[in-house]
Amino acid sequence: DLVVPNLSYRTGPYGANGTQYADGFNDYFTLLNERDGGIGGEIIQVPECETAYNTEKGVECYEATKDTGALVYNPLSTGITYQLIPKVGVDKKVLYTPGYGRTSAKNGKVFEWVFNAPANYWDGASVAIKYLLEENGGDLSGKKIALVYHNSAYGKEPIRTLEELAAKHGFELNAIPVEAPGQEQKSQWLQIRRDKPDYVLMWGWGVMNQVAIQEAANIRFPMENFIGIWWAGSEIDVGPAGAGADGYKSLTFNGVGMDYPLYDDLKTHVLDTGKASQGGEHVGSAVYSRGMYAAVVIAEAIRKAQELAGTAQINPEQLREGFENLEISTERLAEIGLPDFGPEIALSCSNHGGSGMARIQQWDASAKTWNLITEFTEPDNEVLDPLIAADSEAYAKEAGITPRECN
Amino acid sequence: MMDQFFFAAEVLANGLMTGVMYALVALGFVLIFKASGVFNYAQGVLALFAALTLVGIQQGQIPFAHLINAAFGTSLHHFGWTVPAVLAIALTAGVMVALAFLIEKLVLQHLVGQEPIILFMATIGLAYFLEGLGDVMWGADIKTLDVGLPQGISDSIEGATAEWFGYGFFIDRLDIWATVIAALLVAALVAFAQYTKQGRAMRAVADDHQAALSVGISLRFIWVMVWSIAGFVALVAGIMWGTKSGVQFSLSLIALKALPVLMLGGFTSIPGAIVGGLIIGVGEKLFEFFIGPMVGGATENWFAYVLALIFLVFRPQGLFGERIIERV
Amino acid sequence: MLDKTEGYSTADGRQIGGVLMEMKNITLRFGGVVAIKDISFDIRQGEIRAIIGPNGAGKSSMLNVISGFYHPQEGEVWFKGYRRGPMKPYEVARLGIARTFQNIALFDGMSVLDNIMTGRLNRMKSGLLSQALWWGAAEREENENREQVEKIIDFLEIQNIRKTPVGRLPYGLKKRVELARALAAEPQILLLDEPMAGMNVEEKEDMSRFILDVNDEFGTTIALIEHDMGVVMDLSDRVVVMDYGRKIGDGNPDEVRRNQDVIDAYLGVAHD
Amino acid sequence: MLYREAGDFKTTYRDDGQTFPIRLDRWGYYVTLAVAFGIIPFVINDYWASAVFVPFLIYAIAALGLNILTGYAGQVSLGTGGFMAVGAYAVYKLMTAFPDISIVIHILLAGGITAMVGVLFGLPSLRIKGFYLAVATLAAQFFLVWLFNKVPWFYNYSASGQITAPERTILGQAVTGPASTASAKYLICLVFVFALAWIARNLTRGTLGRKWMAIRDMDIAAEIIGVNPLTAKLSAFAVSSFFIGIAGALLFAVYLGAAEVGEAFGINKSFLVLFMVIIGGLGSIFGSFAGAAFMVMMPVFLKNVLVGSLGWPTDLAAHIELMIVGALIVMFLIVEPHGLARLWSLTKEKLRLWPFPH
Amino acid sequence: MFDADTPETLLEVNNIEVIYNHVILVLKGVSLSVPKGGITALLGGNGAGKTTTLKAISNLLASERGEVTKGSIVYRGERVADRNPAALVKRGVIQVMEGRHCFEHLTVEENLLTGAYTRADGTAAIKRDLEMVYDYFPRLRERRKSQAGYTSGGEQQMVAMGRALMSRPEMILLDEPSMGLAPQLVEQIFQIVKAVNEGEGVTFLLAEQNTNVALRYAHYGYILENGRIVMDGPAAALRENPDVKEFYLGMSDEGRKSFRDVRSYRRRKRWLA
Ligand SMILES: Nc1ncnc2c1ncn2[C@@H]1O[C@H](COP(=O)(O)OP(=O)(O)OP(=O)(O)O)[C@@H](O)[C@H]1O
Ligand SMILES: Nc1ncnc2c1ncn2[C@@H]1O[C@H](COP(=O)(O)OP(=O)(O)OP(=O)(O)O)[C@@H](O)[C@H]1O
Ligand SMILES: [Mg+2]
Ligand SMILES: [Mg+2]
Repeated sequence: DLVVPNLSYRTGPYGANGTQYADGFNDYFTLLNERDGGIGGEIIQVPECETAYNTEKGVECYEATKDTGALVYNPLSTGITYQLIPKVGVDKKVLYTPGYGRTSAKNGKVFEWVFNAPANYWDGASVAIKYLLEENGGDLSGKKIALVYHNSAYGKEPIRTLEELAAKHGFELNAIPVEAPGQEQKSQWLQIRRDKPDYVLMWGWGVMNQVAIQEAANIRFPMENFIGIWWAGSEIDVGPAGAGADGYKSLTFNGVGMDYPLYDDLKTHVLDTGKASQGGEHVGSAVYSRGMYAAVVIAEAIRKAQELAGTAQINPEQLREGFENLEISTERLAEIGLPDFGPEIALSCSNHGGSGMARIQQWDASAKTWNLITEFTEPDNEVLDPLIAADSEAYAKEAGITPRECN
Repeated sequence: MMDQFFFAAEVLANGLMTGVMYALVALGFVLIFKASGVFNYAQGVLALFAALTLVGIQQGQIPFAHLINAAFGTSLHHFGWTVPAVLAIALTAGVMVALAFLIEKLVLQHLVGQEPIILFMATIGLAYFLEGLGDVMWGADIKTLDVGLPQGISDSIEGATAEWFGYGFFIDRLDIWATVIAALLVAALVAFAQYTKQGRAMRAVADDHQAALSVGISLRFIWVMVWSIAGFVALVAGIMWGTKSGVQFSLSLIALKALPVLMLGGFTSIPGAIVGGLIIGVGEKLFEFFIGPMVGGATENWFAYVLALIFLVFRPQGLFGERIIERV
Repeated sequence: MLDKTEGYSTADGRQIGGVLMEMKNITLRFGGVVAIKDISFDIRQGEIRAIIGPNGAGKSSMLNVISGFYHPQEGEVWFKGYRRGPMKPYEVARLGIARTFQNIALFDGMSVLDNIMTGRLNRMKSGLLSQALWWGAAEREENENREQVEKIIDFLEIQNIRKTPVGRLPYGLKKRVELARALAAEPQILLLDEPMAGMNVEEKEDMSRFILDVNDEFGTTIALIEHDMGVVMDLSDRVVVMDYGRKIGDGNPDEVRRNQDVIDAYLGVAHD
Repeated sequence: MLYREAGDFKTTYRDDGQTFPIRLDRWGYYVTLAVAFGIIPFVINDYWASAVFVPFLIYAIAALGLNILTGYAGQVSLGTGGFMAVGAYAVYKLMTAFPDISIVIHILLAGGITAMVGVLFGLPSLRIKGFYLAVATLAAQFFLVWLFNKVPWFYNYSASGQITAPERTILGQAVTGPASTASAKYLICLVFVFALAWIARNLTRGTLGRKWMAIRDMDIAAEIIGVNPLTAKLSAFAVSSFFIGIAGALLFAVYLGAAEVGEAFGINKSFLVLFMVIIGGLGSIFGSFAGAAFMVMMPVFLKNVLVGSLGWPTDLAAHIELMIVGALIVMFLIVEPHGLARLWSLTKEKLRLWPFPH
Repeated sequence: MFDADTPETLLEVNNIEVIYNHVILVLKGVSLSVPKGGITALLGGNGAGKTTTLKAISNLLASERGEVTKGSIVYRGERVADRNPAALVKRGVIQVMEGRHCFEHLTVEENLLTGAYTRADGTAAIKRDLEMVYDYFPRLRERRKSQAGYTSGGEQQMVAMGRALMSRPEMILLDEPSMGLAPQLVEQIFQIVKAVNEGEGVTFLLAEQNTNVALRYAHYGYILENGRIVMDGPAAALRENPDVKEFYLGMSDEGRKSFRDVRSYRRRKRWLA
């Protein structure tokens, strides 16, 4: 058996989001086990451990599971990720943090054990700006962009990138923090009403998203000029605002809806047999899909690792190799039953973050669906690469790591 | 220049409305504190629990579905009916009374005469319990609450102000409703506490449990009554906040916004809760709006407390709180 | 330079010294309530001075003025020939004024011993570090003061309850512990607010004995409020009588006993 | 003889002031020490260290600190999380600014810095009392968290505002950073706990402790018998914050290794430590330990039982765990409002009377 | 009206034992009976257990972590243990607690009104009784609007008494009513007790340290020492008992002795060891 612990959170302030993610993650592995008998003949065990989005509990979960043969961790929390980064280096476990965590972990030379493909926050910021550039015929100069962010490590992540991009493209950035949990945002949105930015970006999580979208509707901010990061792009986020949320956009790096062949398999093997995590209530939601996508990538890395190692029963080191040589092509995705579900991924020793491609989805309030409105777009690596290099070097220095050579 | 003025006025107006929303939560605290000297930390959770129950009843959710499913392998979730809002509110109020009864029976009764801090801790324990119970009963999903309260910007106010001042004020209709309801609640509660026999008994209980017992006031009755009222106030707060941001865990954290309100208004004063709410609402909004951007923003959490603290240094019992009797 | 005037000698032959403390035209108001109205009197070195009067007359308030807890709107307090400026209660305590309270004010969470030790706090000077490490001054001081406290414990015959938390004690013993705490400070003036309330005769006798012994053996000046006329008349050297915040009588017990105002306002019947 | 003081006569005041007047207690204490220093370090593994022992020891320090303030001096504080953050950020800045100086000194300095901040936020206690003070201390909690989140200097301008503890060694053993071993972490915490508990004991049995308790039990009377409330309260804030600062420093540097202020030192931390103090017993050193042990171990225990043994779904287990924790807290308060420490001493009292019921 | 010869028993305390905190045994088998319409005094030194007895009767021990572990208390044929304190007040037993226990933040008048909490006979009657209490204690009328917390000790005692009277009880348990009162007032309080007892037939059980006054007004007395009843009898007989005279009334053969003289001897005779 192969062990892939699921450090989930189904309670606490972010429990509603965490639940859906964890369900998607579980269900995909259940599907593999049920349909294919695991990967390469090895059943995948997904022991779940509740972290409540709390770093101490996260660490406890990690320690409790790490000696059970765990291969890879995906804690869905930037805070817990920061705790685990130094630990996985010592314990030799893979840490996979798609779309969250420490951005500069993209640099595989410094962060040997950490992977954050297909995209990270800086990619997200850059893709959003790129989208806006396109909307504006390639010119953002003189425009005002506000960033409404969760006042935490997570929310602060994009600021540096956006500042660089502002300098490059000549727009004006105004960062507005919202104290967690973000139940009350009147003054922030009145500021936005006063400053009249052309666009608003949002790095939010939990209730903050819902309130922000509602407040934006209240001040009649045009929803189509309001773009959230992928963590601010789920059905729960737009729900309370009702019709007011129509037209709201968000980034995503995975497909939405249930129009994928894989869901047929999922239905036959998991849903209908009653094996779905939590009764399958959330199947097909945006966050569920993202959890499932994380499982897909991990499963693919396991396959690759088995292939390279020549054995089905791999260890974390071999899985790491698998990740570093991971390639998920368009064809492969289609084969899995998820055509065009995610960007192509090709990782290497030095690149642990993939291409960083993401796309934009838009909420249709009457149909209650997310629609994909752009193709996968590449970030502006010209800006990002130096930032990543600088940040990872700083970390290497602080932690006393000598970056390894990659060839 | 004029614009700045209007913005300030708008922030002020919105601050007042927010303050009312805070006050709604603070009111529940005040009631219980007045009646039992208990600093009821669970008030926020009570609001969450009330809102969860309301939504659950309204949408015909099966309580404890998840637990039953886990135990028996079933996959229940809804009864398949929906309950009209008014009826659901009435039923929820009933649940809150039952809850008050249970709390008295299982917790308070056994803690008669204990020090305030012990009672305070007990309410935190209660908060944990209710938080877990709410989740187990109704699930941890985010739920949308709609009891038919209007939401969104009031067009008539915007129109009217635009006509008068050339600047349309944005006021949320939900906030207007909250203000009206809060005003009614406060008036009713003040009258109750000050001029009725039960109100007097309630204040007597707060002063001295034993003496209250000795003159024949039934602590149980008073407590069940007060907790029921507080449960009802929590329900109102839960409806308002739940309509605004969906019913979910963070709703319980509004208790933390009510605390500075309470401190400023005085723990024992019902009007204080409103006045405190207004001052805090306006203060934190204006500060965040004008000073916030200079210091990096997100000041609201601490500013409310610091503001209250400054008031307290001059009036240690809050604006309207009862004088702290110091005698030897 | 204590004596403003020479002292006097009492009936049983004790020599009373000069004026130790003098209250001059004290007026104390709480909002509309006038608790003390223009009262003057003095307390002499070594005497037992009683303050009596009906309930609500302002007796306790007067003690509170003396111990610096209330600050009178008008009037002056003179101590040892100096005018006392506005002082915080703890500064007053350091001058050598200790007291007991009408509604017992012991520290309920502490043992009898610790309560009494608090009376000696102002004599203990060891620094934070020494205390933290329990080394040198701290330990030495603790043991020295403990010895003094044990003497008081012996004196008041409360050895057997030394380690009991005071919350558990019956009323009468609490009063005794309070007295012990006040004595531990080795005060120059001891203020007692109804030390014998709630006691039966036997206990009052004990208490009287303690008060007399303190006065005698340590030469402590005592001001006491009491409603038991037997006690007041037997123990005190001079008595101030208050009514509605005013002073209506001042003199030795015999004079007071016969004062018609006092009889009307307070005693009801002439006490024998 | 079990549990008898009789036959244990004290001949000096010094003996009488002993910490463990009963022989059996004294032995228990020595045995505990022997196990803690002599056995556990050799058998401890990562899981036990990070799930149980290290957090227990660190929270015991915090609980001792809060107990000094709340249990001994009677000033209820909900600012513990904020003060722990001060300790954490202080030690982070010191560690990164002076890498060559011993981490022990850094931790002590961090305690000292926290003490100063504590005194500052303790000033309102001179006017404000009871729950008003408790709520007022939340001002410290929220302000400090905001400050550390907002001012980049505190987190050395890192992109996300997270702080990460670099590796530091004592006698060649890494005690912070990823390479530190379970027993090294455990031992450094244990040493601090031991020393601080001893200091707490000394302070609370002497003059200062009596001043604190006097202020706690009746502040007016205390002032009238000569306790200066200013120095008494502020010294309580200082000492308490010193302890809490050290706990914060250890929590960050030794236990977590990386921290984000709002998450690691939020209001929940304040409540958690207050819980420990109350469940354990206000005004009791032993209670601080008992409370910390209870609050650290119970969730772990429940989780292991509910998920590990009974195999419940994690979310259900987590929700029910909340209910159980809540119910247990209420139950404990009902059974013995004065905490585990009192429960223990009552048991001893009964033992002493044994076999006679009264 | 009290008929001393064939009294109807209102309250029976049978051999009760009270333990605090599960360990401290305070009452060790106390029995007493209170006749209807009488004034019964419970005397005894500090810590004898008077307060505890009264609290056991009015069922207030629970909030002090005390419990009656043996024996029974029967009021009008009902065991009080089955009733909560509030119900007992409704049934006519009210206690004036030691140490006054006023509601500090309520005004004097509001304090008095809480006494009428259990009454259902209309505001007019309550108003009348309020006037009655003010007539008994004119000082309270003057201070009716002040917060009770700011009144003097004696005033608070009056409030507590008045509050009990307001409930129109059948039986009043008085715990040290004279404590801290001026001599005139002590007499007055007992006069009131007597008046209420005779005029309205209210039964009193009072715990007192002031043995002298208590025995002058009571019909019957019990002496409690160390948690046991050591003596009981009609008040007049107790007053004449030489031991009572010496220890409780402070009289020696030559009449009252001066407190100044007590220091010359140390008497430590105790009733029981
Ligand atoms: N802090 C205060 N605020 C308001 N009024 C006060 C205060 N302290 C005392 N008083 C009032 O002042 C008057 C005198 O009170 P004080 O306590 O001095 O009386 P007393 O002579 O000691 O009476 P007793 O013998 O009953 O104890 C009382 O009417 C009391 O209500
Ligand atoms: N809550 C309590 N916990 C523990 N012991 C108590 C408690 N209350 C009273 N006691 C003890 O019970 C005994 C009897 O106390 P009680 O108050 O009944 O005496 P009393 O006769 O009323 O004395 P007093 O005349 O001093 O009021 C005392 O020894 C006291 O220490
Ligand atoms: Mg007085
Ligand atoms: Mg008594």
